Amino acid sequence: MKNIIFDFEYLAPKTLEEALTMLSQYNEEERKVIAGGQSLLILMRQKLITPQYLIDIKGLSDLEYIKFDKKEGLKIGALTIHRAVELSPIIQKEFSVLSEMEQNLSNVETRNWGTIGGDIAHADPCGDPAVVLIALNARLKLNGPSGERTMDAEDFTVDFFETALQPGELLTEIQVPVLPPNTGVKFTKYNQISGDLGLASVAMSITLDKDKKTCSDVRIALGGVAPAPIRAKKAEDILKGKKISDALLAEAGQAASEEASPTTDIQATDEYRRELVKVLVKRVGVEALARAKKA
Amino acid sequence: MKKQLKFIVNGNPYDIWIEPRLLLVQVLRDELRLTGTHRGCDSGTCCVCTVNIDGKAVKSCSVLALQANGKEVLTIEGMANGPKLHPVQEAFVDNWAFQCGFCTSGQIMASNALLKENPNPTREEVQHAMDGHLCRCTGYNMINEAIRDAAGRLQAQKSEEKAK
Amino acid sequence: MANINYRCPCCRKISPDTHDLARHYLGQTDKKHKDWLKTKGLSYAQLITWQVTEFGNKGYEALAKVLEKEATKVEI
Amino acid sequence: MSEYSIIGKPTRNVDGPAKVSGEAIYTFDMVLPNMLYGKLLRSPYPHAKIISIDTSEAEKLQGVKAVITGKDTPGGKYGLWRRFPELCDQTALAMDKVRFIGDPVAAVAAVTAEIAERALDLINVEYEILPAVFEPLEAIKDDAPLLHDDISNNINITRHVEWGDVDEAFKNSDYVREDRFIYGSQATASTEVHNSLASYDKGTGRLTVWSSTQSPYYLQLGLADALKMREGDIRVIKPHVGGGFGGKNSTMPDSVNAALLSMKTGMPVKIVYNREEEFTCTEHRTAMNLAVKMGFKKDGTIMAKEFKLITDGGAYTALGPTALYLTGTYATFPYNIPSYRYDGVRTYNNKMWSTSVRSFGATEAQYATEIQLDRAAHDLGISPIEIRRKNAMTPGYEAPGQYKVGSCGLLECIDKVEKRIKEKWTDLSKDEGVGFTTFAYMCGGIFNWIDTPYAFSGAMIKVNIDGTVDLFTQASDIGQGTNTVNVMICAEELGIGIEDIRLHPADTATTPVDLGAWASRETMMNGNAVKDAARNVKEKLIEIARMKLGENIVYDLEAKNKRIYLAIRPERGFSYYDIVKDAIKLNDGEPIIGVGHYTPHRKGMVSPAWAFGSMAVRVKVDREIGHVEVKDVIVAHDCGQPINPLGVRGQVEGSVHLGLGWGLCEEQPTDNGMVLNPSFADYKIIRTRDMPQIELHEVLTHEPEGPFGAKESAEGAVGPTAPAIANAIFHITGAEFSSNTLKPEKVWRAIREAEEKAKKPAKR
Repeated sequence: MKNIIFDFEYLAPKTLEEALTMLSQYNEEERKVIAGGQSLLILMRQKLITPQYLIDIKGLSDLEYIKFDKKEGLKIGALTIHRAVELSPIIQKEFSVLSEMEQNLSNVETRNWGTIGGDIAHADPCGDPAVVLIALNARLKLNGPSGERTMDAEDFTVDFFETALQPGELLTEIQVPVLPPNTGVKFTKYNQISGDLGLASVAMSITLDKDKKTCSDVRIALGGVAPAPIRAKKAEDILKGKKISDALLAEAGQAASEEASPTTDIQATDEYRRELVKVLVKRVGVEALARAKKA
Repeated sequence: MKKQLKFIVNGNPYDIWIEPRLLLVQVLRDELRLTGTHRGCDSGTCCVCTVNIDGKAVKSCSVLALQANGKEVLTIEGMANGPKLHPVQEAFVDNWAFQCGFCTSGQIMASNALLKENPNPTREEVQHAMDGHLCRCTGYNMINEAIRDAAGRLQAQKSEEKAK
Repeated sequence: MANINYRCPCCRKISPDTHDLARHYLGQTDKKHKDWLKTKGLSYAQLITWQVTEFGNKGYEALAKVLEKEATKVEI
Repeated sequence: MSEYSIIGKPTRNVDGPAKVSGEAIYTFDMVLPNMLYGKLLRSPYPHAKIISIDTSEAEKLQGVKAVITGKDTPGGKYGLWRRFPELCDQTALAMDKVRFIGDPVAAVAAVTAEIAERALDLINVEYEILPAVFEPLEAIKDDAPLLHDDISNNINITRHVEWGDVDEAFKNSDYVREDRFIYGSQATASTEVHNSLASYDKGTGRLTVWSSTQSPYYLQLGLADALKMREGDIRVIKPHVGGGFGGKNSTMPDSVNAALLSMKTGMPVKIVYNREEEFTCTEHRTAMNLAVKMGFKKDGTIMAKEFKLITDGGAYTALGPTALYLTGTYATFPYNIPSYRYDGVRTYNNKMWSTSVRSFGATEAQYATEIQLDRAAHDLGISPIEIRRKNAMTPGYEAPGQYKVGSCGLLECIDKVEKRIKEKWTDLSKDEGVGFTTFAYMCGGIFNWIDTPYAFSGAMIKVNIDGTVDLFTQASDIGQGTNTVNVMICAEELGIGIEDIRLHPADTATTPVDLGAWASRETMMNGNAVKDAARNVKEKLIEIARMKLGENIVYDLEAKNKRIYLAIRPERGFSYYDIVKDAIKLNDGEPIIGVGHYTPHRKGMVSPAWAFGSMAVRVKVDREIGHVEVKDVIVAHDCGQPINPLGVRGQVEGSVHLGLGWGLCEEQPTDNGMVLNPSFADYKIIRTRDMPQIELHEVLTHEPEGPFGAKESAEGAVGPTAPAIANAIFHITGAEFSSNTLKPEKVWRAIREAEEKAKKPAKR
């Protein structure tokens, strides 16, 4: 069995400030931050990542929280474990799509230790939380040497396993605005094996106008079909301002599949992944619409 | 440089110094000689090494040992009550819920955590909770039945204790 | 009454008919057997490929035809 | 027939308490004092000449105790087809060249596994890269690069079987169809990786090896050949084994090199593979190209079958020829085939060698047979069930010169499943359908390629003064429940309780030879040996009881329920425990030892008995994305007399799981000889959420050759699973498949193709 066979210095800051100081002490190449480590430890075992300093922030309990307020919306500390997001009653009530996404994220063992912030910062294009958060129009709070800033979740992942984090910055909080009235959100991913990473995933948020007929706003996010999660803006444009029908959703699915830029690997071809996008957008749209009508 | 690890395993306090690179599973198996926890993969995708940390099922290959500092770890060796098997273990034997037995420790530890959260799970709930566990032998159905059988045994045990 | 048998041109195997001898022959993978085929303008690869990818006994039949001419006949 | 007191009753696994409490020791768990950790340096090239190996830097690393290369080994050649020396083509480490990515070239022993691994990076090997070949049909071409100097055209072995007048029968057929199939390989994916611990005794020159193996005996022989030692000087012990599935029959580099390193250092050495090595460098199911032709009468009666097979053998022989042989045999099961022609060839190429995975030969043959039968039935306008019923094997069936069937409950199995389909699956939606298949499986192989002079299986029993029994057998319980079966058989035959028996399994130094766990042979062969040994003891005890009852008694005595008594007057008899005491006392303290063995003589060429069954699956297809959901499975199974119904169910369920994997998601794609998915993240295995429920019906027959009438139950149900699914998809969507691993994309494409075909008018 593979173990980590190189030595490193282990640093366990007790506060965010301490962590940020440590981050600034070492350059990007020599240090690595570990939260739940569900992906990182595997990469270290495979010698793909070999830091000299490992900064363990898993113990920063200050960053482990779920807060909700009718005005400010939802705030999730970056070190909140997946399982807490999944089981949170307030999330189940106000943002059930997040809880549903978590239910099918890997397995319960991973969700019991892995953190939602770690997942997002790992920036796997197949990661589920980022896709849902983009559909939810979420923002991410980053803390760094020059203080704190926020950015759209949509802009956070820039390429395969690459983020917009600047040297010395840490992802600290996920902020999800309150859903506008008459909004329905749905997420789905497809793979042959339950609980596996998705070959393709789609999250869609549909907001209907007052009469619940016309689509006043829509956000469609795709996962696993580009170097980073993306928004299918052309597909959104097809639905925006229209009365959504099955035919229109099919058209949006077609547009989204053209916006995707999937690759071929041993699991599936790019052609099939596009087909998945086409079908999943249609299916997710039907459910998001039904939810919007019920909302 | 070695670091101090203080934690509780199966109710016993440990205070040891270890290399930071060690995974929890290495410390359990190699340092503490608790070899009942097995290992099946190098990718965190088989759940064979599952233990309980503070009552939750966690993969011991995907946790740095130092991250378990201050935690309570339960392994398969801590399940039985002296010479008496735990009801989950009994149910696994009675239902032929293992064959080669190599993934069994992980299956039982996950079942233990599941039944604490959900004392009376349905077939589907068990499937969902045990989904990460790779078993090459059984086809899973007999494990599922054992877990639900164990649920009944635990409830019976509880009501017995209450009656006392 | 004596029967006519055929001796493999490369080893001591004796078969009652050339078809059977061809079966034996293609079962041998050593250089000697293969090289003899070359001298008769046959390809071992071709014969085997016929036999295992096409229906019928095409490989055996092609070789049997040559063996009929080339193999030493033995009376038993 | 008298009621059994133990056989046929659901019985807890004798290894159960140890396995659920973490106390069961696997080789993986073993550590010996002063033990070193070994690692193998593997070739990065599929085919290359070794110019030089420089180990000096590695040797200098602190903590490294030994580094060995091919020239440090005795160079002994070994292989599983030991009867044919040219097929023993493996050595401990590469001698002059490497033949696949992963071929071991050097081995290191160090005080920790980490140091051993670091040392690997310090070994400098200079290679001269040779042209490589990967595809079977390319490999046999005259100008293909050769893997083994003395083997022309990379042809490992060929096989031809023929009976009846095939060409004439095709002429007389009303309907003939030809189909071609290509299969990929399947990993065994045991949860316990290959690992071995070797300890060389410097004083006696003897070697002890603990290994995760399916056959301690084969390993003992393989080590003897590789190390050029006497087999009796090598002791192989099989602790608990975390799964084998066909991948742990052969002698693998872990055990040979652990032994060599231990012999060099004088310290115990353990080698544990990692999961990547497990996926890339251990044995997997044989990939194949098949061509199948069948001729039928209008009413569906099979007239003739022709079967052509090329297998993708990889770099070495191992058990590969057996896969070739068995596929050709299983292509005739479980139907009456009046004329048959089979040609097969196994080819070498520059990939890891392929051999056996659970139900090898049967899975591959049945996929083609069962799919072809459904297509034929469809064209002939006969139901899938009817065409199978019409051609089903019956008791006493004989394939000329090949095999003979004893008991056979196939027709009963077909009836049972048909009845349950009608009762259970009454309202199928338009996306749902049923696939129906039948199957047969052997009860151990008769062919003696290992060339053993021993019985196929032996057993020994020692009876203690208090009547407790020590049972010694080399049968390999790798999870299938053989230990429990053997204890049950021993208890039944001796008329004692399971709690009276202590089992000592699978140690070549203390147990008589058994060939190991493959081809579902343990219940049939070791079960018979154990029964024979118990009978041997029983006869000794009955003799004493007869003496005590009086000289005039000529009636039969029985041993049952811990008593030995007159069969016609059960009240006249003695306690078993008293008789044991008397027997030892009366014989002046002579120990009571019983021995037994089983050797299948004159039982055909393949197997002494055959198990049968039929299966139906209810499948739902998502036509838009090609997702296949197997909702339900019904199996009727004739395993003769089930010894332990719990174990039988476990084996059938596990078989279905493996069959689902081969059929739906498991594959090992390669690129220039490199396996592309060597992890559980990328190699997809069915998890519990996607596992259907299985309704199992035992159809009871009595197999005269089996212990208490028992037959196989460990592998048969693998084979029918995948074709049942493919057939169901065919019935729902019209999609046809010529390969296994029906991943959603493949299904999606096949459905689109079928739709296109349906649109076009049929050409005549």
